[in-house]
Amino acid sequence: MHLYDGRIIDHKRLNADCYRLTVAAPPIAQAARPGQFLHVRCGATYDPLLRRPISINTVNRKNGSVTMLYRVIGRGTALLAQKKVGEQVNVLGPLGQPFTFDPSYRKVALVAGGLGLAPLYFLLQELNIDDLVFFQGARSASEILLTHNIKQLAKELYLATDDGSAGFKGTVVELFVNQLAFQNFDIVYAAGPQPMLRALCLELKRNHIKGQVSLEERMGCGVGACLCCNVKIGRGNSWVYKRVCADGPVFDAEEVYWDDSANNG
Amino acid sequence: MHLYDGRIIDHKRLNADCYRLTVAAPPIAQAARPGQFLHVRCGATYDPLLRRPISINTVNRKNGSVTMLYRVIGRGTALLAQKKVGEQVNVLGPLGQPFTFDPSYRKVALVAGGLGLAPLYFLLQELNIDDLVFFQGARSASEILLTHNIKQLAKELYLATDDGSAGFKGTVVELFVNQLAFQNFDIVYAAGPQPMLRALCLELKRNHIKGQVSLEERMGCGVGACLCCNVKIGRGNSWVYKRVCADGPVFDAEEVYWDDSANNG
Amino acid sequence: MTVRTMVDVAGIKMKNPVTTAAGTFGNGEEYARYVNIHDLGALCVKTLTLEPHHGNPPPRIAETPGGILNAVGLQNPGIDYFLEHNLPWLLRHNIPVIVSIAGSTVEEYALLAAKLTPDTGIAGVEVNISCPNVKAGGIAFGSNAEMAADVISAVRQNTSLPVIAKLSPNVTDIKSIALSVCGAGADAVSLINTVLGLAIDPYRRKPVLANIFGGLSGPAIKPIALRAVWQVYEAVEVPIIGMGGITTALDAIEFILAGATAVAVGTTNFINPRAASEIITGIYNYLQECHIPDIKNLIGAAHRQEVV
Amino acid sequence: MTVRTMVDVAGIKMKNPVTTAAGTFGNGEEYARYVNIHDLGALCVKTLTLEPHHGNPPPRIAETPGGILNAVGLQNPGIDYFLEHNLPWLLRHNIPVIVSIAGSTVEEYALLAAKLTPDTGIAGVEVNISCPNVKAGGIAFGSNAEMAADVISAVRQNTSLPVIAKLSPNVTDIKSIALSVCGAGADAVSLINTVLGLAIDPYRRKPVLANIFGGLSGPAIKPIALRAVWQVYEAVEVPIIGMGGITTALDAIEFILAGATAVAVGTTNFINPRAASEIITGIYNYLQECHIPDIKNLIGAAHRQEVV
Ligand SMILES: Cc1cc2nc3c(=O)[nH]c(=O)nc-3n(C[C@H](O)[C@H](O)[C@H](O)COP(=O)(O)OP(=O)(O)OC[C@H]3O[C@@H](n4cnc5c(N)ncnc54)[C@H](O)[C@@H]3O)c2cc1C
Ligand SMILES: Cc1cc2nc3c(=O)[nH]c(=O)nc-3n(C[C@H](O)[C@H](O)[C@H](O)COP(=O)(O)OP(=O)(O)OC[C@H]3O[C@@H](n4cnc5c(N)ncnc54)[C@H](O)[C@@H]3O)c2cc1C
Ligand SMILES: Cc1cc2nc3c(=O)[nH]c(=O)nc-3n(C[C@H](O)[C@H](O)[C@H](O)COP(=O)(O)O)c2cc1C
Ligand SMILES: Cc1cc2nc3c(=O)[nH]c(=O)nc-3n(C[C@H](O)[C@H](O)[C@H](O)COP(=O)(O)O)c2cc1C
Ligand code: FES
Ligand code: FES
Repeated sequence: MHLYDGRIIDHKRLNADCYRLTVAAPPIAQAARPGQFLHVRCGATYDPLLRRPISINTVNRKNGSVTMLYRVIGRGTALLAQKKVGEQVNVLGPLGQPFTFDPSYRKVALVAGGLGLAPLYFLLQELNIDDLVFFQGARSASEILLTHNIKQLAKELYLATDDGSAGFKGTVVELFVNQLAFQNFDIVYAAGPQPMLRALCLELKRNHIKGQVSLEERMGCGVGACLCCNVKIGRGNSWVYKRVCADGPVFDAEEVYWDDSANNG
Repeated sequence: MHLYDGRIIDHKRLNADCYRLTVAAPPIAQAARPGQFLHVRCGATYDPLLRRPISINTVNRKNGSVTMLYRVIGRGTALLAQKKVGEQVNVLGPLGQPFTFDPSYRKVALVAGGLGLAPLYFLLQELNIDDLVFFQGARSASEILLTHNIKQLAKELYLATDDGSAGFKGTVVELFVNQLAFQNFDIVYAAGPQPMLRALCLELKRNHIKGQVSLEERMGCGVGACLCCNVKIGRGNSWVYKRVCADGPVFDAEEVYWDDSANNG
Repeated sequence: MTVRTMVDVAGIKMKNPVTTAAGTFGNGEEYARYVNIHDLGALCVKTLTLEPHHGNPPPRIAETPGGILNAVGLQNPGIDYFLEHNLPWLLRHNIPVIVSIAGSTVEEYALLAAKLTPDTGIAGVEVNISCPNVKAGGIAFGSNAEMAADVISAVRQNTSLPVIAKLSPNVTDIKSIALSVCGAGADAVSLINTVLGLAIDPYRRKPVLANIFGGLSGPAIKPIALRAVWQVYEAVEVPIIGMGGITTALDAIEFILAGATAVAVGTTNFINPRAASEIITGIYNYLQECHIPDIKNLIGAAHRQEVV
Repeated sequence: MTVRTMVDVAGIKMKNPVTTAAGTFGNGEEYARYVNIHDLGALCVKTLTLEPHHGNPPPRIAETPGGILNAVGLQNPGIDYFLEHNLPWLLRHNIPVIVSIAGSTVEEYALLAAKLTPDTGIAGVEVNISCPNVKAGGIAFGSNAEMAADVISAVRQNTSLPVIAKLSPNVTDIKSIALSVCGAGADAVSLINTVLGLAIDPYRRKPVLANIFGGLSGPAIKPIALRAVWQVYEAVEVPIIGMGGITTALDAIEFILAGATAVAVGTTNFINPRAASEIITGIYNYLQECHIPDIKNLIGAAHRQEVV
């Protein structure tokens, strides 16, 4: 973990509200593993006060840079979007537990909802496995990103959009479930909005498929000290609070305890 | 008075901590009178929260621009200094009561301490009078500004620096008082730090010379509503609180009531 | 979709829920070129006392993170001067004018209230009880439930106008103060007044304000104000005017959801003189965008939803 | 010029006046790679209870202007776990360790205190009295002078370590609470704990925090904290640990000038994990720059200068 003032070496707007930001931060680029995130200082004043957690989308270990993909949601990301190449941005990381891989896995699915794409693309790059299927979901075609890059690395890429403007019309989880009729996966890695992950975890459980999901929760410190980012993790009816920032963000799909569901028993 | 988002058309660092900022704001440029100021929004967030009062240094009524000279003191001015040409800055103004001039005045002195220079230079430009002597004081030679421009408009320019690195070694008030032996002024206009204005007001009173001084006080609204910027104004032992932003910043030298002085009686 | 923004605060009919916070909008004249005064739901003036008051020596204001401390000290020309010189201009704008009053004894409050008759054209009286009670050794009236009630009864007995008690947040239990002033006849409550604070100049090594202490206002106190509105909404039946750090229409909506019937814009006027206008427009847009036909549907709505 | 930064808080010898605020620095391990733990003047751990506590459901944090609201809800593994698993690591760093405790009855406080003997290696006990008293219907111990005194007496009678009472700002008169806990045997006071606040999501139309209310901390509350320190300094003789929104060395100096003997860094750790270190260095530099030979010369110094 490093606290680093990185120079911005690239900053591009990708669509209406998504940006790709590349920062020179050699020690972080060296250490980063897929699934980990950076805690980013978006402004320089007390307003907004907190850092913002953003996943690592890829690293370039040769030139020592780290890339993030982010969507402008509120005041923090809006300030970040104003930063120009050459300016510095203070980042803390790499933070959290990465996705883990077992050499026995032969067939892998990656399921990305929205910018859940960001950490899964990094995982795709680092996984040296032939039989890998990538599922990408978005609201519409204009929000589908990195398809060219993904196609080079994945055996197959399936797209889903809410409005049907690209690929399957529906959610990426529906698309994934449809494929389960034809393909068996040893493990499924997923990231995306909470309702999507919840639906996916349910399907994985029903189909007895191993999974790892990257969760999001509002954070204070990002390093495990403040206990602000806790989520329920457990099996059956017993759970404990675990920290998304330090014990996660990646958790076993079967261990995520969904409060509003009868499916934890 | 206008609330205006002006585009920055020029922004230069003049010395270690002083900047000149020119903003396109035609309605303000038209209306501005010497001694008036702008209430400037230095950042875009709640931190810092308040606007900052900055005098109008000059206007260009043809291209509709307003120029300010400012020193970086704290967080507000530091943020302002980061703004780049082409960006916008929100200004409120012109605010306050300007210096006033009576056609019977034949011989005029302008006494500037530090960036008190800013409003007095505007006054110099607007006063159409031959016999005008400009006194400029600063900490050292590097902080003496606009001499070239002043020489073109004033009959004489006298300089004083605390360290003697340019002109007279001492305060601008001492320099001014020395000249009183040789010159009689119908009116003296002054702006600068409070101790300097206090010393000057004393001398003016002692020498029975009319004066107008531009005061500074911490402000809230800048428009006369909050009563945060009040100073004591009066004669003899009676005074009332008046608002620097709306009743001033320019006050008659003899009316400023200096708390810590026996010289109000 | 047309939406309704009208609210009624104890008989004060406001065409929208936005008023100005006492002491932050002068008597309206200073802001009249930025805000169409007649667009406001109501206008509350700077607190008036029986006699003119000089106020505190400068500096009277200090900036703090996300807020300001002020120690203006109730500088005002006295109620009589106001009624004669400032009120006529205000009344010309056809909006409810709320007059804020303060005394240093219960008797002063009573005398002030007696001057505020319906035929003055004034719509309501806001009673600022945050000032120190000189007879009780300088304890603020508003920090004690009994003293607060004494003041409100005295005002209640001396005017037939709607009486709004303005509560201070500098108390252990704002609900009990609210209950007490309502028991004494307050028709509405407004909250919060400023939070007691201090700033020190680390180089001059003394307080920044000549008065040492000041009142904290601005965005920094918004969570404190919202909490107070939420608590008081659960304690009393009367309408609440909510204030404290409101800068945007969404802030105003937060207050209304917490239980405020109307909101007041204070410190924000200093930063954006058009804020009150923009907030009025923003509330209207929010209602449309969210398909909410009447602002009244939102009052206290955050209490009624199950919190997941 | 060499300057002295050592302070003594009721027998706790700190080589500099900077400690960490309970609950904001974990047990130190999380921050050990950013701050040299042994450089700290002291370290205060997250509040411990008798039994393990789950804490509140998420969301537990909301950002507000210049601050945050938190409702962690005293999640902790229980005092016994701490003593066995976390304390040994802390003690290795040769700095005073302050242990924060909280109970929901006076008896729980007594039982907790009894476990904190000098031979544990702990330097002092901070008593968090901001939690609700279950027997008194959920009123926070710290909001009532008598209940606060009861807790402190119970702790005082059950441990020989220095006892620090941590005061809540959510009271009408913090001086009277301070006097009361000192009367009951507190050797020092620390202040302030968080300010009760609320945030509402204007689109989901309910509170942001699952717990509804949260505690406000960070720069926004600095003026409130400084005021509290100033008032308590004038009321009691015991040393004060000041906290609330400290982000820089100059902020720390403000607290010391207001009357604090030591200061704690809280929320700022989240924004700048190196903050505590930087503040320690900054205090040292300030003393040199201003030619002040000993930090003790500054304690309460802003009270002693004539305010012009
Ligand atoms: C481990 C992790 C990885 C993430 N990776 C990415 C990514 O790669 N790309 C991306 O665009 N977004 C990512 N997010 C979400 C991102 O953190 C939020 O979109 C961002 O914090 C919003 O900040 P804001 O100031 O724009 O929004 P505001 O709504 O103004 O933020 C207010 C507060 O809420 C918090 N917040 C708001 N939304 C979220 C959220 N979804 N998760 C956690 N905190 C939130 C903010 O951090 C801030 O404290 C990630 C979140 C987590 C926890
Ligand atoms: C009528 C008027 C005209 C001015 N004209 C100029 C000018 O032309 N050029 C220039 O450089 N400066 C001018 N000043 C001073 C300028 O306003 C301050 O230097 C500036 O506000 C400092 O802001 P800051 O954030 O950098 O400093 P900080 O010290 O961080 O400011 C903290 C707070 O104190 C206030 N403050 C600090 N110093 C002053 C001061 N001297 N007067 C009033 N408020 C102050 C700030 O506005 C802010 O509210 C003028 C002041 C007034 C009242
Ligand atoms: C400069 C200033 C002067 C104020 N004067 C008064 C006053 O005279 N009477 C009063 O009841 N409240 C007064 N207040 C308090 C405000 O009316 C309001 O309650 C408080 O500032 C919180 O709202 P805000 O955060 O939107 O400013 C004043 C506030 C400020 C900032
Ligand atoms: C996330 C968080 C958790 C906290 N937990 C505790 C706690 O367990 N016990 C306690 O006494 N104070 C706790 N506090 C309060 C702090 O110790 C401190 O009193 C307060 O935050 C003010 O300081 P600050 O503004 O520097 O954060 C907590 C504060 C935060 C932000
Ligand atoms: S954000 Fe602080 S523990 Fe996770
Ligand atoms: S700054 Fe508000 S009255 Fe002058």
